[in-house]
Amino acid sequence: MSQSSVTGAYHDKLTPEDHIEILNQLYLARYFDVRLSKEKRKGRLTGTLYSSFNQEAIIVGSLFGLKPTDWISPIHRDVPAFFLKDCRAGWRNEDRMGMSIKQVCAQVWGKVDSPGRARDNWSHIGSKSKCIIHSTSMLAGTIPVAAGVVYADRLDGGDAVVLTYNGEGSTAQGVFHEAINFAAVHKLPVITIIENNQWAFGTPIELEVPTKDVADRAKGYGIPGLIADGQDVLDVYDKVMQAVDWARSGKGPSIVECKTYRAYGHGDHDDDRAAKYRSKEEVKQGRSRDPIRIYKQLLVEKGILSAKDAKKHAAEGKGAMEITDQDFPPVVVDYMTEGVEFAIKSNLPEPEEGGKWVFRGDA
Amino acid sequence: MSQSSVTGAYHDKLTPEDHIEILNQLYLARYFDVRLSKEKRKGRLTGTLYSSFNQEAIIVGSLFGLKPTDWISPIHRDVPAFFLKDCRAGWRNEDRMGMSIKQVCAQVWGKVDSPGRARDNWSHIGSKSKCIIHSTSMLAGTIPVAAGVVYADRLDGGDAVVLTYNGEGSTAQGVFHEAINFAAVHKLPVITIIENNQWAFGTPIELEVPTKDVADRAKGYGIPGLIADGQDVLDVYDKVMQAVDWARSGKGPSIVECKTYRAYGHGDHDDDRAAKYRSKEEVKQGRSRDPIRIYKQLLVEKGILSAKDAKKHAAEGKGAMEITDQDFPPVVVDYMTEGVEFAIKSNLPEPEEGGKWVFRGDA
Amino acid sequence: MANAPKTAERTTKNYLTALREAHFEEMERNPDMICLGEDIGILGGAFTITDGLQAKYGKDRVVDMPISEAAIVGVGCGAALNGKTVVCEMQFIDFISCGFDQIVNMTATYHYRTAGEVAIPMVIRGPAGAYGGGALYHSQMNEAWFAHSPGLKVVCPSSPTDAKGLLKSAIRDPNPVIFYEIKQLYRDRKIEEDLLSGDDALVPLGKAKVVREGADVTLVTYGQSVWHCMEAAANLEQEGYSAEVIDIRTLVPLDSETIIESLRKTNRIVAVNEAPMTCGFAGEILARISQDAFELLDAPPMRVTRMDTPVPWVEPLELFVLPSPAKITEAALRVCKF
Amino acid sequence: MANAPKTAERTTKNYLTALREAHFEEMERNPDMICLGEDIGILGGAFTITDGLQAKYGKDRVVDMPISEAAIVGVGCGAALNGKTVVCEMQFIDFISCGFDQIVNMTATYHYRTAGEVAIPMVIRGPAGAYGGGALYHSQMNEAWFAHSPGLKVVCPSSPTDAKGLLKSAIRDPNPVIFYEIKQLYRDRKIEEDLLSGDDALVPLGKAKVVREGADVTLVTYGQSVWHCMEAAANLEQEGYSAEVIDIRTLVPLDSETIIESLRKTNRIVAVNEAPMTCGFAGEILARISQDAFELLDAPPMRVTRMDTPVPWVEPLELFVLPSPAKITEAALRVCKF
Ligand SMILES: Cc1ncc(C[n+]2csc(CCOP(=O)(O)OP(=O)(O)O)c2C)c(N)n1
Ligand SMILES: Cc1ncc(C[n+]2csc(CCOP(=O)(O)OP(=O)(O)O)c2C)c(N)n1
Ligand SMILES: [Mg+2]
Ligand SMILES: [Mg+2]
Repeated sequence: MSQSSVTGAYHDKLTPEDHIEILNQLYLARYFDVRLSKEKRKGRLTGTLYSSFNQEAIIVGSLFGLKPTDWISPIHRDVPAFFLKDCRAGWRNEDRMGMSIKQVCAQVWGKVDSPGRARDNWSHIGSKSKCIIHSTSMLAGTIPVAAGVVYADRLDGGDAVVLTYNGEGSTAQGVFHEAINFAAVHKLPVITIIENNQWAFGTPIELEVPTKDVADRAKGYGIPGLIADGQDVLDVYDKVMQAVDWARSGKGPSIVECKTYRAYGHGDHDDDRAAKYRSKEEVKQGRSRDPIRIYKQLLVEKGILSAKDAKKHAAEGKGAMEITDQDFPPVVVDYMTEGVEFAIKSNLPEPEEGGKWVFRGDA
Repeated sequence: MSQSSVTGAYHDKLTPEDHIEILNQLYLARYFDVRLSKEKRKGRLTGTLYSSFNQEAIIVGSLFGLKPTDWISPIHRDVPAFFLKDCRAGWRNEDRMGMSIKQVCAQVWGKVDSPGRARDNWSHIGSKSKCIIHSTSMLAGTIPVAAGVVYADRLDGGDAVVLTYNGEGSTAQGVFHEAINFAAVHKLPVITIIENNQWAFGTPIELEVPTKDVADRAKGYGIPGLIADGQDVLDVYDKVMQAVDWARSGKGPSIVECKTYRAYGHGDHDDDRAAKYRSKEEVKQGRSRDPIRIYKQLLVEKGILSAKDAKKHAAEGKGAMEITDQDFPPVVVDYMTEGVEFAIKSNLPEPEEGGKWVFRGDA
Repeated sequence: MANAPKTAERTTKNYLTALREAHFEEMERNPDMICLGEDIGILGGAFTITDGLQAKYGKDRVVDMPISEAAIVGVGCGAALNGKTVVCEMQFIDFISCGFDQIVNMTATYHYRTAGEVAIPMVIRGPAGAYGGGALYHSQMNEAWFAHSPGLKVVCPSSPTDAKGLLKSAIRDPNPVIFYEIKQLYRDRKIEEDLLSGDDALVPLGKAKVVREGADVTLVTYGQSVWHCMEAAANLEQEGYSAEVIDIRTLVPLDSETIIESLRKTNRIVAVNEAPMTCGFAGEILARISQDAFELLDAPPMRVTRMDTPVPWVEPLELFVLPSPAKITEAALRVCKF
Repeated sequence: MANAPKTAERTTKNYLTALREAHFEEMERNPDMICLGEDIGILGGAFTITDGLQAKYGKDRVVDMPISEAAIVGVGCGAALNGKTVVCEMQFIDFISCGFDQIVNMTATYHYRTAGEVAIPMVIRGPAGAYGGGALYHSQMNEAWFAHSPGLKVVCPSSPTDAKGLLKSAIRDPNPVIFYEIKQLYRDRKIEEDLLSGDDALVPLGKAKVVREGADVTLVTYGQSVWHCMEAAANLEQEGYSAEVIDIRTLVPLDSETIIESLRKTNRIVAVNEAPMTCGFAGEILARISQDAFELLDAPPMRVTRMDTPVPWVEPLELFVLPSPAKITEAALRVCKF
């Protein structure tokens, strides 16, 4: 029996092709994560990695129903969002409203072909033309910016919505409150996705959030606070699409809490310590509902995936280190590999670029 | 028939003497306000006045049930709170845990006998020994400080609670969220009084707060959000005491919204403009429920005040300019007059004081 | 600058009116311009600078914001990212501290970290300055925080003509600009001027102005202190010294050339700022001059600033810690007699 | 400073351990001391500085705060007002911008505006500095913002002995202190030292340190740049110039005397800071020296700083904008050859 809680609504309209695409996107998100860890272990990559392992359904499910011209602002744990945005338009389609895997890998490797020319690190990239907001490190800091983006869009007669991604811990920031309060007053199409993975670095949710559900924050603004099973890509899809339609129809902002669990350390530098501050049982439990397994079971039940095909690749239910390339469809491995090879070949920016672009109008 | 919504609870335990004291405190709060306007009109006083006219029941009702060692942090519209705190211990009692009218008037007049030696203006005074927190101008900025004060008190085994006063507009500040979130996580005895007078300077509540009731902000933290009739001193007293007992018993923070209406301009400099941005009808309606009249009616019904005595003084239902000293009990006029005369006689601080006290340990 | 001929036909205008005209003219010129701030719409601003602006351009373009400085800046940044030209008002520049992160880390760096992809045409403006009994939180000049934060231009006019012309230029500039208005000058009749309009009124950013010519000492400053320096120059005249007064007008980018040009004549400099001394902008001027124009200096470069204290409330305290014509005169005499 | 004899018995300790020892010793000494910060308890801090502190002193005294920098500072201020000695950790000093108003307007001014009634014994500390590929938001040195905000002391140690001794003194100081830890030095083995404990370990605030004696030029700085200056001094030696290196250690209050003392010998100065140039602390040093010690200068006072840019991420960009031993050497040679 499927563990999926979903029983209809938006996802009913998805075609079998959509479902296969979603499955492949889940594979791609996970492979991106696994591949980077391996590249780093091989010494081909430096810098901290913030894993979205076990949280892929949130990224894939939240993005799948967006219009190409909708905006997003991903944070440190959402790097796959940069290339998954508008992936439906064709992974290698240069014109789609998302980044290519090459661009994202060039950013991860800190090369000049990164959209940000490697001026700021990790997830701090974006693209105005692709409707992706560039974040800083300061958590929740992009929410007011997102509100401003759609405020301007609405003035211009647009109907774009914006999804901002935030961890549960980030909801304690003052600017989270100021931005959502403003969005609620003006009924702006700002959807705040909360990736509630129970931990903020080394601090458990009880010390960050006083309510059982983070979605309760919505009550303070009189806006919808939806709760999705973050391990169930279709439940995420349904809840986010409810919020999207609500927003696009002018009813205003909402918060969508996606309950999940952080599979590894806060960053890979924290893996060893995380193994101490979180009990084995807790981690085992938190990782027991693999979003890929749950989704494949559902597809088999729906008859969209044959039991045989379902077994072909088994990226689910294993740790990042046990997984091999064989556990992923070739399309996924190939696409990511293109990105990696491109990034490694790409050059570092010229030193002089460090002095450029402080002001528009300068060199 | 009394307009009081109150039907029992905490205020039942108040003695007839308490009721007369409360009435006199209401008179005192109003007289302070009226007298300052007149002093200013006479040219005996400079600087902006932020009137609490028509909002006196919130200050008197919220303070009346506190222990002397409880803390408060008043803002610009709560100046009477500085001397009303622990007034029950005797207005002229030097040892009571509140400021004397002389000290407060010395501050209003900017004289060296102010508790802050006239270094910062208007309501930005306090007293550690009297358990009054010194605020800055930055709205909501004292809420985290208040949380820290009671956090320290609890560490030391104390049972103090703290009341912070804020306008409805100030609840949009980020630090409001950060502080109450922290207080809720740690179940700290922080009571946030919201003086909802419908306007934030020239901005109506609909543009500041997305919910009908400001008390709804509490739902975001899973804490009680009480609503009091801000024109009814006993209703304020009851709701605040509910929050105080809740807090003192370790159950945590709460928000008490007191619904009222700003009788005049934001400050006296705004009186003329306020008459333009607010309709006559609205103002008339907003001032129709005079807290002094409502309370006197109740006391007459209770037989605590004779109809004759009730008529003796008529500070209610008039504008600040129509009211004369005869509309107040002599005890009130005399006490305030002492403060005014003292303040006018008090000296300005020496210029050199401007360079002092940047650091502890300096001159 | 305040000596335009007063005739029946011509009417001079004050600094506040100049700022209001800049708002109306730029809103008219650029349909993508919006204004965000507390009480700027229905009320027309705490000081009436935006009086009538919402009535004319509507609620969507002139927005009464909640009391949320971080959101005012952040929302403005997002709107600018998405094609708008944004003017954010801080009701008093002192409250800019509540939106600090959104300014220095989000807005200021946007063009840099996107390698020039995204410009943020935004002005953050508000009433600033002491000498009015505004106390700690209604008196600040905190321009040095922002001069030290790369990616921000910093401007501070001292006359109606510059207030209008620099604000218009700041609004048209593709970069974020922190714009300091001297509230004590808002309604100062002594400095009223006839104002130009449209493009004729533009005053370029990054150009200092010699407001008084002199040969013995150069007084360099901006804002309210310009008038204190003019008074000091008059005092110095009595003492037989002729002071040149330079209003830098734009702190970032700084027009050092004009200062150095002046030093070729005077070989003496006193820099003045109203803000605290340590790491203030007067110190920045001294540092640049002593490094780049060392050989031009015949006397120690000096600064006159607020003491390293907050701005206290009542007049005797306030004047004790702040620069004054007398203090500037005294410093100038010291370098002149050196 | 890093040349303590290494023998079997004696074990040298790094900068990070020094900071940890300061925490444990002061927590033990003062039962009213508490620590507030993100991930400082259960985790023991992002860099393990508070490792074991909560286990020993409990959840109430070592508090894992929500991600709320304004509340961390504001709650700390309130606790200090009510009798506690408070150490607030910013997980990276860059995030201090999110608590800015509570620092500069609430905490820094408390003693001043209460005419000395209320002191706020509080330290706000955190990892700072570039040269590690931390990019815009994990590399900042933003000390000038606070040096310019009256009521705050500002400290930045460059060695384990100073890290421990200055932190202990900062914790005991009755005033708010912003304490910059150089994260690139946390585990630098080259600078390990033997550490004293208890009161013997105290290093007073407000006293600069001559870390290298020289006769031809004075290099004045703090933090990571101290080591760059030492390297530059070695380079200068090759060129036949002897450089004196001064680590000011405390920016506010500044020990100008030690700098001027040195200038009496060298008559030449180069000031260095890692932060942007404009209104940075190196500029403050030049301003003070050129005003107060003008006659001692035989060459232009120079500064070497970060360009007026954010700190970019990848190494070639980062090193391009930051000070380096080579850039300091070059500047020093120019003043020596002037
Ligand atoms: C304003 C701010 N404070 C502190 C940090 C340091 N920091 C980075 S990630 C993190 C934990 C975030 O937890 P959460 O929001 O739950 O997201 P998660 O990492 O769990 O996905 C912290 C404290 C920061 N980046 N920004
Ligand atoms: C952080 C901050 N922003 C702006 C202001 C300017 N200001 C002072 S009072 C006020 C309106 C406050 O309205 P409300 O909170 O409803 O209190 P009320 O005056 O109505 O009692 C504003 C905007 C301020 N003091 N602090
Ligand atoms: Mg989390
Ligand atoms: Mg109000």
